[in-house]
Amino acid sequence: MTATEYPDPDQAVAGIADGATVAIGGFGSAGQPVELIDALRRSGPRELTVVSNNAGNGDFGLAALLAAGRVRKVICSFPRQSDSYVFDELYRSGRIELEVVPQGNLAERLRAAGAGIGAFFCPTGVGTALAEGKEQRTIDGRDYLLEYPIRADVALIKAHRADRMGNLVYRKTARNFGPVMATAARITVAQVGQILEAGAIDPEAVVTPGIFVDRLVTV
Amino acid sequence: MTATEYPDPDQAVAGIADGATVAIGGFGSAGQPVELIDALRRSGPRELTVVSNNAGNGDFGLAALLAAGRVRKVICSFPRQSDSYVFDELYRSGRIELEVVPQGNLAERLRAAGAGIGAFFCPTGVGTALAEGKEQRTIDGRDYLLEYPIRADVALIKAHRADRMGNLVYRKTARNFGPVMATAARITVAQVGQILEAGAIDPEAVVTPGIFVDRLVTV
Amino acid sequence: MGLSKDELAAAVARDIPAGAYVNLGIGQPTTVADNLHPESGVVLHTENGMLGMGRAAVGEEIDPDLINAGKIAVTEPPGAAYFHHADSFAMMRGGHLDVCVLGAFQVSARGDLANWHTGEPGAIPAVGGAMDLAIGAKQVFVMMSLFTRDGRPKLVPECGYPLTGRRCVNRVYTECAVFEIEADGVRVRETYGISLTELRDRLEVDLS
Amino acid sequence: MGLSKDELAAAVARDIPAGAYVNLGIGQPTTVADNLHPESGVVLHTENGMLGMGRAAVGEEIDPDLINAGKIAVTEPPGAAYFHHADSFAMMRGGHLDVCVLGAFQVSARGDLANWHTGEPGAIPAVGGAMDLAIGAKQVFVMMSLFTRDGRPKLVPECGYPLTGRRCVNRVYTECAVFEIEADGVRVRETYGISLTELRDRLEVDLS
Repeated sequence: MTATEYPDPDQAVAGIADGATVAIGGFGSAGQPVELIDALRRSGPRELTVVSNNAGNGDFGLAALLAAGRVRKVICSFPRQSDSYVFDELYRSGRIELEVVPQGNLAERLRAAGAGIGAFFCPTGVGTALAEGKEQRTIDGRDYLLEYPIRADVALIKAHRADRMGNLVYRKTARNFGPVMATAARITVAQVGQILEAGAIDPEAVVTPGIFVDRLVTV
Repeated sequence: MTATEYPDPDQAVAGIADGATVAIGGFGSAGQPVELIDALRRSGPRELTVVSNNAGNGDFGLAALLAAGRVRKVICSFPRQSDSYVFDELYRSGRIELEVVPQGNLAERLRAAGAGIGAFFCPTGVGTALAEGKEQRTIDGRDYLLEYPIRADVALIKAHRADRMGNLVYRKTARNFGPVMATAARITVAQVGQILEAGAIDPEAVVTPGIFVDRLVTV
Repeated sequence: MGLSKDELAAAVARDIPAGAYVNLGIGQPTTVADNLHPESGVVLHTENGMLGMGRAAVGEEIDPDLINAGKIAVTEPPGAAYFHHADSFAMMRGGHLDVCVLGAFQVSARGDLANWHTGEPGAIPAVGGAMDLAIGAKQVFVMMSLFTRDGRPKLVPECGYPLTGRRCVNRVYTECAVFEIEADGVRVRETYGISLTELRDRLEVDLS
Repeated sequence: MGLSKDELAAAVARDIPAGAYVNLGIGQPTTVADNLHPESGVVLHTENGMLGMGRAAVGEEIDPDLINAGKIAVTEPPGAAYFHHADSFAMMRGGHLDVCVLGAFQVSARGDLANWHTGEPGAIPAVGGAMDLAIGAKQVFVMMSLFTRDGRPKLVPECGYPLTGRRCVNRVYTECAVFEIEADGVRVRETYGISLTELRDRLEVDLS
């Protein structure tokens, strides 16, 4: 169904249940939907599984959500950063679960969820510790591991602009995971700088077509 | 390696060997790289396998290549059209081989080739005649068939404009298979209306980044 | 008695929710578009790479680069978006379309669909996007005449023609009746100028 | 004796062919960029979604939406292109990059790479794009010191650290020598201020 505009982030994230899997866009701070994450933290669901490339920077946005004790598990490629002290402390004290996924698999598994792919054979990680427990197969002389989709209940993403059809464009490398996460979630919430009239975004330059966007909010 | 500009289509398609697999863009006539196909026909390789959505219209472009007896096999989703008489005649007289692939599988198998995916489980075609001989698996209660990549030696595609970095933009629904075929081929040849200076295409609106384009020619 | 083709298209259009993303198959399903009111906000998908597809183009609007899946020239209303074929079919196969409307040779009581191939020896097989459409949308509506020209039913216990997809049809619109394909059987939702008894007589399918 | 870090970066840069598409890993490999001449036409890929990445941004050029994989602000030269993460890693994993330059804890004589995890009990695992980079590029160059601070070799018969990728390294650049990892063993291409005999003494790997 076409996207609905919400007056503020709190209303845009309403209804996310305890235990939900939430995909959160961003690569470090670039593209991180901080206002939506803050609203999610205020709205109070617990025991969340967060799918995101990193596990929070400093004490804002995703890090603040972790600090508030709302997250049971993080699925990410790179939790450890110079300023990931909130996650580090939770992890070392055994208060958060971590699933480390190679960055390309994270992106491709989200894409697979959005594209109806049941599983795919991928060359990344063969012969490494991350191959443990995975089905391996040799195809045309090359070894692959079988990887499964990552589906999310909700995706929180940040885009540059939307039009009223929900079509999105992003800004530079802040695009990163937003477009794939939008396809992988049952409900995609996008915070944008501006919502324009239909027709104001060049149809050739749309990155996320409106079909993948359920809720829009200007921040 | 960055794209090379060629003075004419004949030089742009030089060196395609007998027996090559050639992916040819287009959906019907939209996006069909007619000038490149004509040059390929003039250059003379035989026993080609052509991967394309259709099997030619009228007696130009792809249909003319078939009529010239250069194609051993067509891999496509929809050979039969109101004006596909060249293919129809070759097929009925047993002079061309046909592999029918559902359109979504054609696109996704080309994408898989470009993305390094060894194979993928896909829901299309389960329980149909096109499932014969394919590995089937139930994942999370849904049935899937295992599909393999389609790799091409050469892709011939048509885009609207290029810049000197090889970045491409397309025009409306003529985009169709061009972007995925460009990723699936060892050598991608793009015919474009215009080659612009680097920087003349908005980096946010590039559809095919130059890394997927080897040869460029203005027609 | 029975619905005309136009009335049938209108009946399908009435059941498409406001704001839905919809793919209309080639042929008769295309006529549903003419019965959708712009204020319903229904967004049309065409698998050759466009969302927000407009009506058939006329005169100077015709642009060979802007066509639908049936290769008919169409228009680009404000708010459209273009994408490549893999993205377009990912959209479809990933279950993002709300409704897909397809024609059919036959539909079985279990919702199996046969609409791509007559299976005749001389026929050139051509599947196009039919199998992807059949399994992709949240709801698959079939639009067809209930009987062949020589009077044989097309809603059948088992499809005789080669299948396009298994258990994928949710609803069948015909000139005589609308059928819901449910887990426990076929339910007649509406009839047009024919009684349920008469339908039961003419079909070999259990109807409730 | 031996190459300085700057000289090592310059040595790697000299071996990158004109017009190549290249990904430079986080840390030391990044310094290769400063040694690439613009006229070589080398195009840099950053896995967070950009081709044609420019140099580090300074002053008012700094834009938090325009960063590299190390989360350092960079610039956008003419001819750049942005794409999303799945497309970016498809590009890498599909074998489209000509060269990838990575740092390493260890490289084995067979070309196994260990650069993502020390395996220490307290360490928080974080793989990022390392495993994708290791298997994706047509050629993988490693840039590292040949010995640890306490003098143990990092080019080894078998990696002791957890692997990033198997048999994926083609060439190893160190301050002492450049090594080619070939199907039949390790070949020393160049030495810097050290003799082949001395290298053989200090490494447990057969060298030719």
